[in-house]
Amino acid sequence: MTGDAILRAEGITCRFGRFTALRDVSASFPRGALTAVIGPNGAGKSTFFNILSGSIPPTEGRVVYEGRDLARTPQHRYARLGIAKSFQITTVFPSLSVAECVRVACQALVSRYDIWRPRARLTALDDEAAALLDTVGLWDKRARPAGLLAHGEQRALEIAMALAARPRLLLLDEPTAGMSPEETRAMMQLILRLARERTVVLVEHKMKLVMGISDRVLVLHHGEVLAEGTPADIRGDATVRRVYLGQRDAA
Amino acid sequence: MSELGNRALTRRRVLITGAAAGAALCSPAIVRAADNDIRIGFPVPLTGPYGTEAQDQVRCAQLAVDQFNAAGGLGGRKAVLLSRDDKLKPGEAATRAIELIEKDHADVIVGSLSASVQLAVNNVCKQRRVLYNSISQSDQITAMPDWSPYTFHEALTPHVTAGAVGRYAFPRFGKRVAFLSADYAYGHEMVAGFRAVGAPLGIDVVADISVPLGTTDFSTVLPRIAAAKPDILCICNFGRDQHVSIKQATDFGIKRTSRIVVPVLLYTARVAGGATAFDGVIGGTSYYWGIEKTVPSAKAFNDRYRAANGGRVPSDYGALGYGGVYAVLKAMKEAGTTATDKVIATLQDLHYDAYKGPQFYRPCDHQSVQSVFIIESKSKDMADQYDVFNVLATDPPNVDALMSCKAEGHA
Amino acid sequence: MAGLTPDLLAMQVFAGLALGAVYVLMALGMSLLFGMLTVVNFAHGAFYMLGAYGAVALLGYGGNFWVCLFFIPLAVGLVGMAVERVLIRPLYGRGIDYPLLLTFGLAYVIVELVRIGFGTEDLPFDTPAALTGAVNIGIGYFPLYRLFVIAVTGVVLVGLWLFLERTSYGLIIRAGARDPQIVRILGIDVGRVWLVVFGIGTGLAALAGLLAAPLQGASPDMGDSILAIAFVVTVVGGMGSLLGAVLAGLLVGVVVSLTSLVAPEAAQVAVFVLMAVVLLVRPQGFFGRAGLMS
Amino acid sequence: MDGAGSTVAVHAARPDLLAFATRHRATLAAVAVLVFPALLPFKAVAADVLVYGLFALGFNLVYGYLGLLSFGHAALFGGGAYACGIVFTRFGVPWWAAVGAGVAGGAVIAAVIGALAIRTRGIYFAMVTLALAQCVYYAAYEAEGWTGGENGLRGVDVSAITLGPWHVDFVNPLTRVYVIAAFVVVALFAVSRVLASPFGAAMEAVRENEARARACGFDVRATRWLAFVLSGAVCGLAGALHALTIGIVPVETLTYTTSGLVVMMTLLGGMGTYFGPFIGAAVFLLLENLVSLWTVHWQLVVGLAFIACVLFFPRGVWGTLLAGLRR
Repeated sequence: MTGDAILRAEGITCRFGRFTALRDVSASFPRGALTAVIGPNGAGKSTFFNILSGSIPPTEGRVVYEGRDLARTPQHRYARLGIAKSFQITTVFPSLSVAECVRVACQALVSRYDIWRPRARLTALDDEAAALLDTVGLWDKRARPAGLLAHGEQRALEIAMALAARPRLLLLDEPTAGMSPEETRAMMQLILRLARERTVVLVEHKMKLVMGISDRVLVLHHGEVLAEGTPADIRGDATVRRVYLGQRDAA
Repeated sequence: MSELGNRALTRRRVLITGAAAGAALCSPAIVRAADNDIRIGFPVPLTGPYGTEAQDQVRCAQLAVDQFNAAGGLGGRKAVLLSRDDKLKPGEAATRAIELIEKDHADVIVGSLSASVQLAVNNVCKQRRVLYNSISQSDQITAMPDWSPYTFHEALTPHVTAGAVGRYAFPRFGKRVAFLSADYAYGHEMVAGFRAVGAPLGIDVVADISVPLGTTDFSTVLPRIAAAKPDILCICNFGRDQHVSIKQATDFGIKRTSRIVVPVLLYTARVAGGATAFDGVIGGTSYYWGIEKTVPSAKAFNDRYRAANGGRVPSDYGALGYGGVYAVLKAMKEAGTTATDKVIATLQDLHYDAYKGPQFYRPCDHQSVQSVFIIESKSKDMADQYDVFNVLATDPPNVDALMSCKAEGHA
Repeated sequence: MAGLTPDLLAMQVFAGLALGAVYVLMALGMSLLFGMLTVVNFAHGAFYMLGAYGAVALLGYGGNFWVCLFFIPLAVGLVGMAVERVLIRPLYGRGIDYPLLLTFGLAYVIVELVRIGFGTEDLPFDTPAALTGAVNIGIGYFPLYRLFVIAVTGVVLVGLWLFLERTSYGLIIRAGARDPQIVRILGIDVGRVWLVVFGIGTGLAALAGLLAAPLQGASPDMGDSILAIAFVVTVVGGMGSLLGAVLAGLLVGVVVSLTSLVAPEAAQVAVFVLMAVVLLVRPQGFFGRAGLMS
Repeated sequence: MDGAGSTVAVHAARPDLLAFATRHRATLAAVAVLVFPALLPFKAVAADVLVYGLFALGFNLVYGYLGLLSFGHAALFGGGAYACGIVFTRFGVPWWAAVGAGVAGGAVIAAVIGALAIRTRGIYFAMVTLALAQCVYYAAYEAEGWTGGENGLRGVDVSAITLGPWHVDFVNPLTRVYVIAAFVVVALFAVSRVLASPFGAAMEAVRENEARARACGFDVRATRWLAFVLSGAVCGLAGALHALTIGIVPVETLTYTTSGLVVMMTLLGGMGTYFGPFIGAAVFLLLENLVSLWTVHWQLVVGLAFIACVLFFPRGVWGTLLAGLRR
């Protein structure tokens, strides 16, 4: 399986001062699969996501993408390597229109420092943006300022912007956080569709949500890997149940 | 507690702040000139740290204008003073001067109160062939390449003032000399002036410290100066720098071992620094109202000023505003025209006694040759709040005291 | 040229610390306003100047220096509170630009009102009679008044420390300086805390100006040059950090003093070189939070 | 003539005059710049407005369009002025080459300051740029042989300019102001072009959300640096024109008050709007000049105007006007 992993985490340890967020976490993410990373609050999911997506460097260990160590890769190179992500906190370009947001995201692949030609002349970007807006169902709202969209729509927009990089690997950090049940269902459908064409890594707090759609599940607890396997394996895992049940009791 | 008058004044001021604020805003300073009036552009730093001097310059210049008009003007043509605020910034001054020449059609420009500003105004005037009479100190304005035939310099130069003070002080107070100067051309020129006159007198420079212009705390250099134990400390700066440095030097006990001398001892700096801090400080000046005891023209000028300004006396730099405008208007009257070439020719030969005794412009560089007064600040026996200096000596007008025409780069 | 003796070197360091004392007072207030209200107070220099002129006015009414020392910071602090309530309050939550522009305009207004009320000329300010003269401190003579300034700064520091550490108000302010969100979440009347903080900040500026008056007299634009230094000290120390303000203030004083020894012309620029170096190595200053106001 | 995000084809067109104005913002701004000096009796002030307007336009490139508050732009403006003045007075190059040197000077200083400061953000960026600009100021102050030190550089006197068959009198107020205006118009078109370019889109992305821009594949630091350099070129041009207008380069062009001035002008006009900086410069300078003719207490009036502006027109004069039109 590791031979066909698009992304591997090797012995990741991450410390903040005296606090250890992750301890020697290794995992591999198979190409073409939808892998969910789950765990209770404080398990280190977000830290793990930030390390996988290059936002923070690990204290020890390394992240390997398609056989390439990402340690020295600056963040802005990730998009061109085929890695895209959505953040836990929604990041769109609030005062640009929805269409402009996606268009500029598409533009990042083809033109970044051209200070002279009119950007309107890059007409291919319009078609590309239109297609992406169609995919996430925001075509009707294309003229609205992104900052005025509803929360769920902003998440969808963010995913459209991530897709603009034509990623082979899509990293999603709690994409349904703060969403209404309907919005959550729509988002899950979208993720499922996206996962058909590319590798998806999904960090999620709500265990139930991911069980139905994931190919594989990785459970983190207290900064360590607790379990790893198919949803069925995880569902049957006693330690996982204990951890999650304990959580639910506390909550 | 010598500044009681001042304090009382302050108290009254506090009471009328609000009223004054309104009144001050409602007093337009725009003077409209009629078509055939003689227009004198007068850019001075009405706001900023030298605002007090500048406003006094305007008062004095207006006095000269009024006097000229009262005497019939130039065949009936009246003179008007167009004063503008240059904010003590060369760029602002250049714009103001351009505006005065282009829009207000000034016949002549007089004014400015710092070396950099006068050089900026001079640059503007010389490019446009307009006569400029500068009333603040600089060695460079009378030297090439800044000087032009349109340039006149009514004020003293650092070379002359420092020379006069040096000639007075070095033989009397000792040969060990320390310099504390502000780090800009004017400061360096004053140090150079002292050194030039001191070298033949055999002075020994024990410290030469230059601090940034606008320094408000000298405590970091004064211990070093104290340690050098000079006989004379020459403080070569101007305005606020001067009274702050003298006060702090006094606080550090410099006066126990040394005499403090300054090339230009300012009336306003003395008032701001206080009698105690300035006690015994010796310096030069182009004018002090107290010379009226011996100089008749000064008496006449002071009286005219007192009459117009409620009994107050003119300040040193204020008086230069009078002298600068007086000379130009006198030349116009003698020439019978405002045509720049004729006025220049007349000024070159003009011998005048405006307010401080005889003066004339040296032909090669148009520098006004005039007397320098050596004064000492006192803290006792003061008749009133204006009586702050004793006049110790008068350095008479002397061409040899000036930097030579050749050294200035004139053919 | 006098040689560089150990005494002279010690004297330079001491002079630097004395100089830093006034910077500390300015920077403390500024850091509080920065850290807690995210107000970049361009009028801090104007409040400094108000301290000096307040004393000039009070002395004109027959007060003495010691009365001024107590009342003027209070009075100016009240002016500061009025300013906060009327002018600054509507701007909270609108980024750092607006308070910056407003206080810039406010500084113009305050300075000009003082010019109208007191005249444009610099006014004399006598050192209080009990504090005149210089005393031998072992390494040379040093003006008594400057020693007094150090002492007052020390007292203020201790007082401020006690206030911040030992009172519940202080606790809130400290928490707020670290993270304004927390205070809001805790449901405390942030408005009143901010009002008090503004009063303390401007009062400290006034105290600094009052203490500076016997050293340099009073002039309407005396706040201009110290404002730049206060910014530097605040930033070097780390915005919102009071300990940082103290250490950076003293450090800047010593840097100015030691630069004066070797290259006095560069004394001013040395401060900015120090800031550039510190920020390039440690972008949040000594004790600042990373990413603040970015 | 508004700026942010305007020329995107998929954008649903604004149906009115404003859309037209946005599309032709450079042309309209150019017309305004060309008409304005004719209306104003103060030609020297008009030239100042053009110069400072251009300076603010350059500053707005990083502040309004990139969200970077720089307190060191005096170094770019003054750097351009000195570069122009020094090559003109010391090497005797023709006036147009000196203007080119000014543009290059501003850009080079911006490249150096930008490379160092771009690592920091927020208020710290403001402070690093301030500190580095102070170092430039100090260097110019001390290099008296080249710059004239505190006295400033004198003798940047262009009396007549010849360009091919044309020969015009640069001392004549109206000609002078129109030569300046011609440069400003060129700069207006260039800046408009940059804003409408793909790089302009990258700047918007970086301003709007740094993390997302990076995730999209924009190198945030490189984008900022390039924008800073472009800003330096525009400000350098403004500085060079300033030097030619008044015939001197005063050292005050490099002081932090000059940096503060451009911030205030931009905020007054409306940050992030295309033409706002010009309006801000015009309002500021005209207010200051007219009021200072009327009373020595002009600072009181200007200060009160600032306060009123912040409280009642928080988007600046131009920004408020645009927002009103849009409603």
